[in-house]
Amino acid sequence: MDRALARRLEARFGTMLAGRARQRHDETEIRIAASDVPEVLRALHDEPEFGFELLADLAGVDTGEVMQVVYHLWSATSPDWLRVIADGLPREAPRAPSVTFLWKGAEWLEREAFDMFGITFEGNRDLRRIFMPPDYTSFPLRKDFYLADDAARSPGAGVRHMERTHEPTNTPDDERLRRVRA
Amino acid sequence: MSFVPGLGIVKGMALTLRRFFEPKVTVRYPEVKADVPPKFRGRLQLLYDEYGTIKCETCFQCAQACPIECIDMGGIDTKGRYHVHWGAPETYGERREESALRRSGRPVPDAAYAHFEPIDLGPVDAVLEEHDHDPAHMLAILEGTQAAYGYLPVAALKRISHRTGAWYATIYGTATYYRHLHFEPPGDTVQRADAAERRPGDAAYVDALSAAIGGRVH
Amino acid sequence: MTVVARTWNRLTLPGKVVFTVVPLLVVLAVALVVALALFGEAVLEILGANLPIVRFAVAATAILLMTIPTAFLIIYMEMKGIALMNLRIGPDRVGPFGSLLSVVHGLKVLMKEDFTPTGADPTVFTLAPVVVYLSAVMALLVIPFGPGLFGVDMNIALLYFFAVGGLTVVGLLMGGWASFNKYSLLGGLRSAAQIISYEIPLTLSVVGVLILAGTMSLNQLVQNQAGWFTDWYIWQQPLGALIFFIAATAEANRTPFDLTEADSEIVAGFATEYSGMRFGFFFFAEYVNVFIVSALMVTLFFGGWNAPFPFPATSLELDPASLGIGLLLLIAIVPVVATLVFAAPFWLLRPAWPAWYGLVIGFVLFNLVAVAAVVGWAYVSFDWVAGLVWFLVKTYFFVFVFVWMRGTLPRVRIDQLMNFAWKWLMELAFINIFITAGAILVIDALSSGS
Amino acid sequence: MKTDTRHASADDPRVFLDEQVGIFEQIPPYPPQTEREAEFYTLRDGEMFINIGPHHPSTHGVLRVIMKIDGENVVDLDPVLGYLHRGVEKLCENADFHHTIAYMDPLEYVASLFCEWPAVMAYEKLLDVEVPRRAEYVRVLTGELNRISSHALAMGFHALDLGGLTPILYSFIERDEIVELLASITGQRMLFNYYRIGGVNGDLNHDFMSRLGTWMSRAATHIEANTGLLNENEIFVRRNRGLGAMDSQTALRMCWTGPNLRATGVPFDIRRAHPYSVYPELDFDVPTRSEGDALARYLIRIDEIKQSLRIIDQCLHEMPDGPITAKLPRLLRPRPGRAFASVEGPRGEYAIYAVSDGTDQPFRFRIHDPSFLHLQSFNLLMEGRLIADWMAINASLDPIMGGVDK
Repeated sequence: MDRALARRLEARFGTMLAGRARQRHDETEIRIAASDVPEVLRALHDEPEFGFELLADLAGVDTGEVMQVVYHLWSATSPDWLRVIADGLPREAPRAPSVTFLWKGAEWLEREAFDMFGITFEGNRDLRRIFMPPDYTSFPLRKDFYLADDAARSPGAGVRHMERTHEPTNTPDDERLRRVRA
Repeated sequence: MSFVPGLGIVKGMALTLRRFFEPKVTVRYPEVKADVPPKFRGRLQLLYDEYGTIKCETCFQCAQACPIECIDMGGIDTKGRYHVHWGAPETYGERREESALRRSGRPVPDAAYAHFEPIDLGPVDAVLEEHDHDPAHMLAILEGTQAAYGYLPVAALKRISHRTGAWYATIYGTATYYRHLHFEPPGDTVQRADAAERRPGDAAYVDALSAAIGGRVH
Repeated sequence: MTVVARTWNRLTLPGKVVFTVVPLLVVLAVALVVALALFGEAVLEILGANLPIVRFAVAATAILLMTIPTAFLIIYMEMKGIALMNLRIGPDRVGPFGSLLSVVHGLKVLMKEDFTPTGADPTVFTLAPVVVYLSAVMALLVIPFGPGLFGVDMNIALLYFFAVGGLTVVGLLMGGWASFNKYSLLGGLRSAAQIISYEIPLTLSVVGVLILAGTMSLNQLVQNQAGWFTDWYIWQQPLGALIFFIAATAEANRTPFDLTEADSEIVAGFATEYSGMRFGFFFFAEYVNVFIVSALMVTLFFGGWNAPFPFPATSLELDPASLGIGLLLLIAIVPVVATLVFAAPFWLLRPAWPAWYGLVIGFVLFNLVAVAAVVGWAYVSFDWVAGLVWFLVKTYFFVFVFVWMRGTLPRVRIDQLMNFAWKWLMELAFINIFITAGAILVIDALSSGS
Repeated sequence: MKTDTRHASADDPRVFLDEQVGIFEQIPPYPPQTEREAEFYTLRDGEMFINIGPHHPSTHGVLRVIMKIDGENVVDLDPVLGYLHRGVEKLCENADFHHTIAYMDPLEYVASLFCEWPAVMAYEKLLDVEVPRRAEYVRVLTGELNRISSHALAMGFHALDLGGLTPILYSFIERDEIVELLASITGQRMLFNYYRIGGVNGDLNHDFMSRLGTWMSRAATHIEANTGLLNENEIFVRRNRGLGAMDSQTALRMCWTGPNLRATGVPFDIRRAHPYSVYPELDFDVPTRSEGDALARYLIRIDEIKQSLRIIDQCLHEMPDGPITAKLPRLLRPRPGRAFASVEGPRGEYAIYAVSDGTDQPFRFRIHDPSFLHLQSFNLLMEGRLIADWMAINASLDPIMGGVDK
């Protein structure tokens, strides 16, 4: 746990952070708004006191209420993984800015998040399906998409648009929608 | 890469020529069986405890949980009887198919089970009709079947399973739980005694075995 | 009639050809035998008068029949040789040491479905393997296997060889184009580029030999190299031989120049869409080509059918007829006695074995000895047997070198391949020609001056 | 009477000749969705598409690449993924914590342990479990063995994709011995399913130790001899030198990790950069090369094999006695939270991001695979190259499609 990193982050980004920087084991976590992503990540990447030059992972998360984009960064200046959570993307039309201007390799990671969650990354030049076929219409890793056993009841209802279309807006009220109580 | 062009190629060719004459590493499979590690997980088998007794209690929980019903129960059950309930391995495919069909809700032909001792299924059907094919009355159905046949033939259990929709494993579990239900024809004990008479050496062995595992063979 | 028509319709195109040609040949052969029996003298006279034609017909048939076992043998050599280099065992199930596996492969190829892809040009698609195979077989005609063992003794044999050998590329291009497949097309175009480029260094590399020998007849070339192995052209033309070998590898589409059917790049190149016997023709043609290229290498640079040393002139004056009735007795008794003699040690030393073990071993040993004796007698008595043996030994050594290279080397890239041909091999071949010609001039000047 | 009952079939060339238009596949079969896609699918004069994969001999699985070629020159290319997509992340979100470990194996089917490892590490962070030291040593030992087997295979396939038949079989001799070794403690040759939350599934046994000793005594010399087949071979070196060269800054921008990044000169190795397990106690080097081309990526794997042998040797000497699993309840219900764990695999960084919501199943389970990120650099690496170069570059990147497609 790198306390100094948390202090530096809070000092540098101040009001941009939603809450304090959380720390557990070897991870430091900050939450920011989606609109602040380019600014914060550019600062983390460019400023020598941070120097987070390596994007370890980019993941989409569906909490059941909102969407998140989670970035994991590595830097030689800190022994911790830095987790940046871009929080509060609406589930109806999740949009986040792309980070391909910093890491060109994030292009496919963002394509994957788009494919699985339907998160639109603005600024990604090639945002299309990557794993699922191009005519697929639903987003499999969302919490309202069920596995094959539940497929008959799920709004996704199978694979091809000739069967049924998935409308992510009408979320079914189901006990399976679990929430992160963090 | 060396300064002499082609030297690397010559070196490589020398290596392959040397290997040409070296002993080979291939395992000639059908003649030589490969080593199977003790923890090998490629095949289902029953484990033995440190006394050499089989660990399986024939509780049928695994067979009930198996989604494609491919698990076969064989061995000595809690009443000390040896059974292989599913029959020959060659018929596993048929059984899987039948299992899938049965769970799909469609009627299933039971021709696949003709290799069990053929019985007249009329009495079972009568018993089932009497109880309205209701799996909730399983004990009553089984008792009726035993009254009709004198014991519970496997083919009859199959029939009950087909008609009521209950899993064979469940029916078997029910049948083994109650002491008054039998799987062997009433003459079986006599036959076993005959066998012991015919091969006197076996009797001593069976007695010893019986003593060793707590008198549960007979 | 309907049955015949239906059967006929079910045949594939090669099947139709085979089923027409085979009865025709049978009828011709029967007619020849009958004619010989009825008018023996006259027929023989006619045949003798047209000896070149008869000789050509017999040679063509023999070579056509020879290609298939040759291909089988080389395929087996390749499977087994590469396997041994890979520390594998290789084929070991069919026949002794798996040697019949390639025959089984041939049968399999015959039985497989022979289909034409939708969109392919059926005529060209069918003709392509025929062209490839024919060019390989035709090139074999001029190769001297031994003294007197050759199809045709042309005075421009070498030129003919290169011309016919270059015909392969037409077949490959036809196959690549007609298959209606992009991989095939690429393979066909690659083969065109590669084979035409390597024709040039290949042809130039033998010019040195031609200057030395002053002839293009392969027979004459071989006879020039008679004597000790130091008389072979390899010692006067090492550079030429090296260039010839490299270019010939490319010409035969062998590793490391097997770009036309690079399996890891363009799947199988021109052969991607071929199946059944049409693929079989491509397959056999490749291995016949390997044989041809090795044979030419031997003929040009390694003395052809000449032994590496002059064999001491011995002749066995055997006249079996002089034994009279004794010959029959000999034939009847010797096998039995020899078998018992060879079996005796096993009976004595291994009493635990059943008696027939020893008998079988004795019989096999006797056969080996007898065959060795017959071959040795033939080797000493007949020129052509000795020549054939040496020729085949040398040729199969080079076949093994091709297999060995395939077992070791990775593949070159197309641009490296072309660069190598045009920037290195061709220049080296020219240098070789100049050096050879200059050396001859100098030697001539010195010898005439002295 | 007409008895010929042959039906017109698709392989009868006469049937469809008139309708040949129908047999050309429309490329792409749907309208382009992005500008990049529209640009890619526009052909200029003399160009054509060629489809490589998903069933192609040298695509290492089911990778599909659509190439735009001009003769033999590759103008542009577009990798198409998803032929092996099984939705493992979704499966894991519907499975018990213990069950998810079994799903990890087939992701990285050449070096299975490296996908299990981050998963169990992430769960251990969620549960605050202390792993016994012997278990950590066993993990490092088996992991490094698996790394050697994976690198040996990568080197062999590199040669195979260049047309060399032999090196792959020499590699398989070493790999076979290693998988037999691992099978003797895990029970399976390929999908080991060996790591458990808080430890490993079984202790080292006598069979394993004796065979490992035999193998270690000859491994270095054998691998050295096998590399002699290719390392100096002019054809191999000329085909790979300068091919697919990548500079370190671009490699970082492309999110490369593992040997491919180290071949460009960046000494980033998670075992050193963000130490986990007992790696801080072990002595090993992080080999780097500066060229960043296919040859460097090939050679650096040989260097890493030597380092892995060193690590195995130290593990055997320093392995402590003790338990091999931590005490844990059967049913795991970690308290809500998030954990990120990352290990250095033979291809790069394998990472798991697990979110727990207090139930016995992970709420979100994210798998990060390095091959996925390496594959997207084809456009940069293939600038002005030939078709045959793609096979060499692909082999030098050494992707595993099980992890790429998840």
